Amino acid sequence: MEYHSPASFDEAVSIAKNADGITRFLAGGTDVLVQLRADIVVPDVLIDLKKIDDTKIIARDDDGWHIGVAVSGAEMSEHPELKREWPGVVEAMDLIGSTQIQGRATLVGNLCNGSPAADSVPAMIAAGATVTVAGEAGDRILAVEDIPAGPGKTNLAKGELISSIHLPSRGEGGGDAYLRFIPRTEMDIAVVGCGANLRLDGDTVSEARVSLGAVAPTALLVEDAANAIIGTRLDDEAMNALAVAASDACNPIDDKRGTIKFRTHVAGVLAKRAVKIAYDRAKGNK
Amino acid sequence: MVEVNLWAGLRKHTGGEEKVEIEGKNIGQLLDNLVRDYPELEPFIEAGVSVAIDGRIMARDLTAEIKPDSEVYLLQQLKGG
Amino acid sequence: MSMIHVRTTVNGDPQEFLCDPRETMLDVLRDRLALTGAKEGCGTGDCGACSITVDDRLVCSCLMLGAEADGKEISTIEGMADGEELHPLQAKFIEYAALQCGICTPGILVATKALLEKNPDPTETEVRYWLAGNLCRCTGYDKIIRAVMDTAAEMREDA
Amino acid sequence: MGVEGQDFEQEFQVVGTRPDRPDGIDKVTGRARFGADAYAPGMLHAVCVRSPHAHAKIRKIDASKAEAMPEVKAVVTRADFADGLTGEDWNILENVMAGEKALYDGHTVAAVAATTALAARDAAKLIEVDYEILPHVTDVDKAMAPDAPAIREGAADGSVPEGLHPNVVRYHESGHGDVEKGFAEADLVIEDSFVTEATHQGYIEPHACLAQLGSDGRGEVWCCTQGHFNVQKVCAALLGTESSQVRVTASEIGGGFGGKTAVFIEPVALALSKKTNRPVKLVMSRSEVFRATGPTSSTSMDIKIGMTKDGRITAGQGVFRLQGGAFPGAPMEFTAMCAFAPYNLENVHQVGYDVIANRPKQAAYRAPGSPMAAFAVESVIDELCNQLGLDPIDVRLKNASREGTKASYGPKFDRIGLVETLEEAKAHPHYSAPIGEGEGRGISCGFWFNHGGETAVSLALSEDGTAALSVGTPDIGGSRASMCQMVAEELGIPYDKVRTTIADTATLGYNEISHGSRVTYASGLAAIKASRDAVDKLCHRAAAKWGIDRDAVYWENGCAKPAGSNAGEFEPLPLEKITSKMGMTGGPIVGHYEATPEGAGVSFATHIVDANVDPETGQTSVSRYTVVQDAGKAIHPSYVEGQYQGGAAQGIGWALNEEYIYGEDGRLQNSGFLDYRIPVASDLPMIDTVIVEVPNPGHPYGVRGVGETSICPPLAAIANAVSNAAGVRLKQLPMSPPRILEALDDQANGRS
Repeated sequence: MEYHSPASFDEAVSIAKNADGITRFLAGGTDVLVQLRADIVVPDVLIDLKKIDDTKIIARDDDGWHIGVAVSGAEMSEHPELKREWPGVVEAMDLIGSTQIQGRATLVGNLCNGSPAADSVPAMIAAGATVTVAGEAGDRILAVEDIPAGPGKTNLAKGELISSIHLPSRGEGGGDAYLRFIPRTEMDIAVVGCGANLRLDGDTVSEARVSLGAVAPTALLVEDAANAIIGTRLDDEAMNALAVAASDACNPIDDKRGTIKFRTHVAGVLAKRAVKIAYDRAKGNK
Repeated sequence: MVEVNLWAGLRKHTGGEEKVEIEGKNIGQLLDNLVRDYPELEPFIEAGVSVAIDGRIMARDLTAEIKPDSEVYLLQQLKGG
Repeated sequence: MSMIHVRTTVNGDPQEFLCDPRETMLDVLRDRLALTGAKEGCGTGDCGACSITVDDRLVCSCLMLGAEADGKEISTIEGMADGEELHPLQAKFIEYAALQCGICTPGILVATKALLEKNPDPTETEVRYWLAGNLCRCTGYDKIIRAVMDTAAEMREDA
Repeated sequence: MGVEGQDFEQEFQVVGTRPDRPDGIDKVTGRARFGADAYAPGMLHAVCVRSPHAHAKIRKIDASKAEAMPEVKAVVTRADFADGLTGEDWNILENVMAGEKALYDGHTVAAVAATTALAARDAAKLIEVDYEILPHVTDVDKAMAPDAPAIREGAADGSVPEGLHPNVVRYHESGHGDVEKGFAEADLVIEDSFVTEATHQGYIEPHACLAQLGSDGRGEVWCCTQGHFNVQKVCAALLGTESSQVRVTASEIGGGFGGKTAVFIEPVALALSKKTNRPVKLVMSRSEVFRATGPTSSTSMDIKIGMTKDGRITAGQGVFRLQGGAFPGAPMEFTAMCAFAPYNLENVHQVGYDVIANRPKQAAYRAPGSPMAAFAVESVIDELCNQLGLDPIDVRLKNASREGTKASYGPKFDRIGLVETLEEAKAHPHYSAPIGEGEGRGISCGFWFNHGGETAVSLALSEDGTAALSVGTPDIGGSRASMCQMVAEELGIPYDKVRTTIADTATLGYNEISHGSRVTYASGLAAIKASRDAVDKLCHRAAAKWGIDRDAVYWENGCAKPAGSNAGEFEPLPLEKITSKMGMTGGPIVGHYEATPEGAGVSFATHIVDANVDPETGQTSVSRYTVVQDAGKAIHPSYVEGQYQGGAAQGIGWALNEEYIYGEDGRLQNSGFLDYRIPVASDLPMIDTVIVEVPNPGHPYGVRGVGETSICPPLAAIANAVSNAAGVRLKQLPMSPPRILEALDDQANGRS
């Protein structure tokens, strides 16, 4: 295995473009090194991105937030403004692994690992997050939901990599939340995950995005679930419609972590609970 | 002679008896005589047995004394974790 | 296979080593630097027995490459006591019988030291969640949590 | 039947206090050396090649590509081990290195040694094994079914009744009275079936060793094991050398719980060393630990119990089917014998089946076989109490075994402390605390035999009046501290004047494995007896100095004293005054004990648990936990509490989340701590403990083993709490969220 630590994204793109065999990018390494160690994916070329300038930065401008590819979960949790504006995204990231994992794991890593159960992905999708993809032809911007292509796969081409993540400005009357179901209190992979992000006009939901993880080959943006609550004050009828829409969107598998029946049912339960938290947060954010 | 209580699974090797009368002043003699009188029990004795004498379970000690009125139970050998 | 030349600092000591790109920081600590206090319990970041700090950030050394240590400040369990003076957590773990077999102990001590430096007054729940990535199979965690809480209280009084 | 020199009323000076453990500083500074912490000059690293198939014939092993690597120094297969072994030696070898067939996913088929660990891993991937895949079975009930593939013909012993599948390899039957008569006397009879999945001991330290063996048959092994004398014996047999030529040193051990009583890698490292004439280090990965080392048995059990309206149990009957991997030895007889042991039953009958399947060979795990039995039996008793409206502790007290009760497994009980644990539990504030919304409370009793076993220790006194105790039982959980306490107590010197060392196999006579909760009992008894032997010698020296008879000298508070005025007027002679001159008064003073103590008293516990269940997701949390257990006499109460808490925590894992999950292909799907979910710190509450002390007549101070009994009640106590919280009886472990939701769903739809 070759190890590279380029000083710029251009250099990283060039190494990746010209690499033979399997290429992996190293930021936090919490998935890449597990796969390397277990002989699941042994890269021929490993490109460490942490020596590139500004990859450790969390910044805000008029467009919203820009989060560098090497920013760890712990650094996000320790950022009070980011946490205030996007508590759901920060919590989702914070749920991944242990304190030790938080010291290394990154949003981009979580996204590019391609796991349908990645905790931060439904939260980012709900938040309307986008990424900048660097490549030979220059940068392009993609929605987070357009990155995963299936378990362990992304839509990035050879020689392409994500160079930054963007969250929109929070704006008034908005709130987000992420919940996952795991059997223990910590350290598990999500059996179901649900991200919710909404905006209120008075007490009524005016905008909403609901996303589910671990219930299909990729994280889902569930428009029917959002439509079930838009224009409502989360009355029982709306909440039940939300749960049904969330469960209906599921296309899960039976595996060691959960059954189809369990995942489908719990997706509805979590959707209601996550939306309720997002709603309460939105009400507090005026 | 000592009355020896076997576990029920051994019955088929003692002609259906669950209690047998065996000579022996200690566990070693008792087990030797048990095999002498009931040769089919040999593999089970060889595999290891514990003997409870008056409620005290002896896992290894063949020298432990047995009195004619002792309560004697044969048990499968104890192991632990 | 070409080796990588790394310069780093471990427990305040300058260290230089060559390593294979596939070697983890844990491999390097144990096999090249003879610091065997960090243990490999899983190799997948699930048990925390290999916990160290890198530039004061708590991480699993099994999920970091040796090559990544270049220019970093590494701290391990071997650097926790100050000469013959044990860190208060170390002393309290002995006093409270907060270890049985002791294999998880180095990782738990490194992790709790990092916690108390960040949060000198944690709640029991905060200690439990902070340590969720440090598996202990012997103690049921009870005496560990008590030792951490009481050390924190004593350190606050002494501060 | 007591032991000599026993005084349960004595006032202890050191025993019962909580001194710092002698190895504390080593363990908190990282300098304690565990299995993988040993390095030797010229050392090679070894990796095992393991079968990816559950059941396959090994047609051919081609190592030529691996051997072509310059870093590779040797490859071994079954041909490199002893021929002609029989009985258990053959079984162990067959498990250590597969012969004609791979019998489970993870079974070792070859091993390679190379100059670096990475090269060894690369080389292992280059070893090509040609397998002919055979049909497999991993489930206990399916393995007994007529259409199951036979895993090993001829493995059954003579106990198995005619007509059973060849996968049934041993059979047990015991009991007394007439259960049918008993059921007829009952006002309510409940009959139900229960299932538990295999769980792993989950010690955090993977198996590791450093070994060397010369062509002269002389070798050395360093390894993490619960029993280095057993490693010596097994390695000698498997390598075809002599026991005394293989010196084994036990490293510090990072947890065992029974799983490190078995031997897996040491013979492999020795075989590679013999071929290369270099030391070989072999360390398992976590995945290898799960795939190839000792899980417990999985079980399938049928229980039938009858009870009168006032709570008297009229009869109990149990059938226990245990799957123990591809080798005989599932502890079904203990399951059967422990099942009803807490209760005084006129009519009881139990049957056990040992069933082989394509899984790793089960290894002992804390009171092997007993926790599952308690789960099944105590669940039915709880259901009887619920349906008859009776208090679960009162019912257990009414039926509890006492001294003189004829045990369910045959003999009469000696002095035991079950009633005391029940009374303490009933009086505990936990039992009377209000139960919250969505919460349930469960209680359960549990029983384990405990064990003595071969024990040899030596106690050398130093000129400066200090004492060095050598024991042959690895210290898994702080036993060095309790050994030092017992020696200090007997010699009458301070605790810190005693040092306890785990001696290697060349230093002491044979010591049985640290298992069966035997260490504080048996090595402790041995330490006491060796101290008394040393005291006798000290008294002889004092008598000689004073010119009086040995019988006129006694030992008190660390001094030899004349026994009354008739013996003469002499100043007490402290230990160090005798030892400082011992070289000139007869030579070194060493106390000894070599014997097989047989008085390990059985032990009982009662646990109380509160659990919450989220009815929408099936998620469970344990909110309060209390352990009440009889320790006989607690030498170091902190470590006794630690055993209670650790057993409870492992039981919580077993009850709620831990399980071996096999795919249709017979491969283990969760061979890591990510998906084999042991409890983490945030999963658990504080675990309250109550130490009951009903002295064991078989130990000078009354000690009973405490390590194992603590895992007997939790499965049942938690199942009872969860069932009471959910309002539906859970009959399968683990009670994972999908299973709880399924049970609720079945109940709602009238299917249960």
